[in-house]
Amino acid sequence: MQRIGVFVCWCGSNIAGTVDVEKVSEALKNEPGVVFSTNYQYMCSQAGQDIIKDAIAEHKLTGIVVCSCSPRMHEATFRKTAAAAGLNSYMVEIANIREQCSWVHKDMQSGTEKAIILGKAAVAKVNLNAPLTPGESPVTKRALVIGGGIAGIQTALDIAEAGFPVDIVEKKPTIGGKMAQLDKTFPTLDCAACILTPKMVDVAQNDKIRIFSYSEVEEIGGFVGNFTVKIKKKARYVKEDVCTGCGICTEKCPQKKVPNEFNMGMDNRRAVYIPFAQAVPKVATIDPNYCTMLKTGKCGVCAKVCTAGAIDYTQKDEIIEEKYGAIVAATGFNPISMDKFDEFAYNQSKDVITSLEFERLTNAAGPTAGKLLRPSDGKHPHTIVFVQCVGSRCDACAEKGKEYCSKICCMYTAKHAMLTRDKYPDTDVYVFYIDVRTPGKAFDEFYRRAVEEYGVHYIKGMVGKVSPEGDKLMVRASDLLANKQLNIAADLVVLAAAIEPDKSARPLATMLTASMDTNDFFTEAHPKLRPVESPTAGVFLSGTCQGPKDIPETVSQASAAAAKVIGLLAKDKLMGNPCVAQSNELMCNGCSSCERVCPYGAITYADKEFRMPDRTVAIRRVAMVNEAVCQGCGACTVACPSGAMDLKGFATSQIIAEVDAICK
Amino acid sequence: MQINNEFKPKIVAFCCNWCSYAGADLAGNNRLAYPECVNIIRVPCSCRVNPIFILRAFQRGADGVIICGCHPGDCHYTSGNYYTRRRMALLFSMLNYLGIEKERIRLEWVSAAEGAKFAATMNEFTEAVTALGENKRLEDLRCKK
Amino acid sequence: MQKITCESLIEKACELIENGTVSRVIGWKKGEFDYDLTPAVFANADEIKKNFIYNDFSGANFSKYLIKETRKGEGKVLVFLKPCDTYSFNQLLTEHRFDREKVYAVGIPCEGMADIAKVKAAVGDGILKITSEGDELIVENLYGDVNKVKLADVLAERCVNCKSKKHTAYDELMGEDGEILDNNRFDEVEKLENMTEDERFAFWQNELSRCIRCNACRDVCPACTCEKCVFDNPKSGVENKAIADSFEEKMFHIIRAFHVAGRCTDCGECSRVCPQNIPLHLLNRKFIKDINTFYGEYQAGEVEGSRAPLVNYTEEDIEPNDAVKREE
Amino acid sequence: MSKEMENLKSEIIRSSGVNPKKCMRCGKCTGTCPAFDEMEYHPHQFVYMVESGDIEPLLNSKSLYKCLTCFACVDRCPRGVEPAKLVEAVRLSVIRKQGANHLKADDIPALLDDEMPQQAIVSALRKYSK
Repeated sequence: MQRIGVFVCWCGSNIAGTVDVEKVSEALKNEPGVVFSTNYQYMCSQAGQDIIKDAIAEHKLTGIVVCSCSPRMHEATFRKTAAAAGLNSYMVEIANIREQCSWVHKDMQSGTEKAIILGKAAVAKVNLNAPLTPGESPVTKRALVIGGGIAGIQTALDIAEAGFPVDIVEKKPTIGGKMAQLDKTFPTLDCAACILTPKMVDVAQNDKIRIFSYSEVEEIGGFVGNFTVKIKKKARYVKEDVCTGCGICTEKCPQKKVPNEFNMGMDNRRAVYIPFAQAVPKVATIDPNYCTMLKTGKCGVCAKVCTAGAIDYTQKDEIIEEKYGAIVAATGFNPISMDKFDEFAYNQSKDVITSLEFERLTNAAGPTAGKLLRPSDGKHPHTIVFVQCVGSRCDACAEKGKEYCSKICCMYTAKHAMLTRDKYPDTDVYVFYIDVRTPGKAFDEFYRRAVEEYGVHYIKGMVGKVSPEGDKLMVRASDLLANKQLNIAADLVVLAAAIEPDKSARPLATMLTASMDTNDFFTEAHPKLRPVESPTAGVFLSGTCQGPKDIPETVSQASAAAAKVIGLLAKDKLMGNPCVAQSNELMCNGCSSCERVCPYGAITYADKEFRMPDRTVAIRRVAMVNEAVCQGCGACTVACPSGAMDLKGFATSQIIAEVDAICK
Repeated sequence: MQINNEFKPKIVAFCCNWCSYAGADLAGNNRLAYPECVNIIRVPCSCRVNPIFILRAFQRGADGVIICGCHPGDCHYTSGNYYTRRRMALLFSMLNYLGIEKERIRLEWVSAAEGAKFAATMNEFTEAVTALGENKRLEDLRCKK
Repeated sequence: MQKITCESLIEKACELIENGTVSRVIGWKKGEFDYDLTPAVFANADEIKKNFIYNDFSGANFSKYLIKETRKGEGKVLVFLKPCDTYSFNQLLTEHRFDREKVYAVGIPCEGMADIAKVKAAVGDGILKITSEGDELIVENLYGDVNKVKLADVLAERCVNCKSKKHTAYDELMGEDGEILDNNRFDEVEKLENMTEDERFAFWQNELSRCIRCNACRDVCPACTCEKCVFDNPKSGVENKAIADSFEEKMFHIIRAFHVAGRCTDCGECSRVCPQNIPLHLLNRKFIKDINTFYGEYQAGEVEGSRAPLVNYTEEDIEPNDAVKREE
Repeated sequence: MSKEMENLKSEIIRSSGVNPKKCMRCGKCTGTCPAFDEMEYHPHQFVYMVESGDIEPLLNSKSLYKCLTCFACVDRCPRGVEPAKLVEAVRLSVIRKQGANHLKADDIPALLDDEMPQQAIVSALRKYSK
């Protein structure tokens, strides 16, 4: 039997004004288990807390009920008070007689009656409380960042800065991601490479950061603080630690006809390649799909020219297993495929390009060495049409494109238009828009400059059709404000293709048991208050894998994710919430209902041996709760048909005791 | 004055800790009155509410039971209230099928910001239950004192 | 179509036990009368030849027996599954309730089972012997009368409204497989839904007040396979053995039906075994009907591993308050 | 909006199955319309005018009969609004009201010329005759 103390707070006149506190403490004295009951003006004050502490010692209390304000206000306070007096913090229950009684009722008599009922319910619950100890689990002080774009780079740098080791897994041969492919960045127009590559070098030189380039995550197990991850290092047929990145092999390789993905396939690279000059790690990679040596066993030119002896045609995929305390998803985005948008003639004409291709066309390291030339004939285009919202803001039922706004297109299109007019004032630039969306620091000013200073023709309306005619592209579009249909003979059409999460995100989310929305963007733990955390503890989100973002936003989210990771890794032990689910093995059916409703993947199953009544041994599948992962929602307790699942702190018996006390 | 003879129902309200309980607190902060007969039981999430609790409350003499949770999509635990919604849809429909007055049981989504909605809901629900009178169909006579 | 006879099943069971495929056979054994067959486990061919019975009253669904039986001893268990039984079989597999490797399932076609209450209603009580001849039952009684009654006229309710003659799981099939059938199993539910609240209450008050809390419905139910039932657990808040007054049995039946909601295959065993003839299947079917209308057609046990509607959701599910409203 | 227009609007929306509220006013339909020059009101205007209940001018406009029913707007609309179906529905409401037969099969040979596409003849007959 518990020895319960009841402490009724007046809260000045906040409670005492509508509730007869004397009567309440008197009435609760007679409840089962109650050995002490008192009231005081301000229970949360030092003096009030001392009353509680003294009573715990004097009356050897095993549980206390504080009738006061909302537990959301002072539950933590009174738990600390109890702990200071040597009582388990979870032996404290609060009866909310202020917010849910004295403040909403006017009549003293009925207010007092209700306060007594609420007090009785709390007493009934405490009678069934058991001391709870938060589970502790150690923290592996190493973080994993999946994706080596600007988001992953920034997150890794910030974590390393705080002194924790970080690994970056990047599926491409180099880190840098999409930002490395960009020419200039809005709205300041500084060169992307100039601000990105120093960061890439920082990453390479930081002894806390390891880069697993040309690698993919194969398997993730464990939970917050204790993830075990298998990383597949794909064979690049070049010894990473031996290769000096001199690039001789990439010049001598006889296989010259490999589409260069870094330049969006607008020129060719060799079968052995370094994606771009500032690649990190600056190590060559042999593309097994094109290498003659790997395909037919005849060639071997690169091995002959390599003075360092780095080429190794026998290299195999390697699996590395590592433990991590936290994982950051930074898998980034891709422009969507234009295959379904026949009306823009993307697949018919080389001169219809996406914006990312346009970036490469204007980049000094691109296929045209920075000169804006048409891909088809290398001529300078005089009329350029930019089409916005291609595949963004589409109806869900339309089956092509995405429902969301891709967010970055308005600004980069303004940038492209402006830069084109700046470099080639003889060019006519048209931008067809539905809305121009420029919320952001110095964004609208930027767009207005494109219109006012650079004379870009912004036309409200959408392009309906692009048809190649001779060496021109006939663009038929509407000008909604003039209620006119326009026919423009363009030399180049640039499509602002919608962006979508990288294809690797979905399988990764499954491995992480992290949730995703219907568009395959990772879901955040709370859309406003926890935007860089996944609902799965220990998993954080950085960059466009969570939603469309521009670079500044990505970087700030990357740093925010890093801050969260640092906060986690700084702890030696993780104290869990002790109010977690608990499975009673004897009653568990092993039916998996609980597992299916658990949003956190906290439930696993094991085959256990049970002695049967006839002394034989039977093996049964039973559920086990990982207390470090469980957040204590209780969905499993109701899904469980046998009632084997219970929730500590909100046990079935406790809630029923409250129901009974109220309904009595 | 007939107030003393007037039927006063007993109402149990299950409120999720993160939204509806906070909404109830906000109603308190704003001094938005609702009847004394509403007694709140705090649960971590509306998905913790087992149909057994509801039936137990009726059995023990509650005249109305209301379950409050975060709005769909806003669950602190991401999906808890979606399960609640399915469970309660089936339970409510079953009780109705058995001839239990459907006004006795209700589910409302109340966010932490909706103090006014909480108070209004409780007023409205109490009124509806009062109009029905005592819960006779679900009560266990042995529990009557 | 080949009619499955008692002899053909005995032959199959003996063959499988003798060639070592299985070590035990779950089957039907003669009860006190020809019509109250009892489930039994046979361990050798002699026992099978002596006691195994299969007739128009072999209604018992054996899926549930596999949980306990597969935990015992070595070797496989042979089970005969009628089409409706295979749904329960699959549902139990979905819930990992027994080891599939330890079972040898033989699917048998079924033309429907007789309901003894209907037989008695047709020919009177005092039945001594029932044999089957073609599509007729030949009933002999105490008084020496011999009556004939068509099987079709005395089919159990669940067989009249048979949902499927297609087996969803088996290792071996005797005879031919059937099809999923159109049926009118929700008609009764709809009739009740169309009554007024007071009429419904009166109907169920009348039905459920007969409940004697014998727990037969629970014990036979292939979905009620909990290691420990909430009604036997003092901590659950519903443990109560006695029938005391109007509410207790309602609480029992609501919770029982809720616990199997989305998992109930509508096998009809609960109504078959109820000694008080309470139409318990009407509670289960209400849930099935609601699930079908609210969340899309779902047949528990049709596909192994399918996700039951109550452990699933969509963001656009119906609101509980509307779920009740729409019936007005 | 008058009661009559409101009824007409809901009838048009119902018979076309089009939800004009989904339109985000991008104008792609109009940008794509091959009959633009012939039309007094353009596809995006149909959508907007039906939604705002300004249907009267549409009823009296020749535009109704200029739409080729080529469905380019339906195909390309990013929001799945299907303007051509709306045009069709407005046209139908006119035809139903008047009960007139605007094109008889016998009249067609006189109208034929080499440049007229097959599709236009078929859809014209569908549109103009009862």
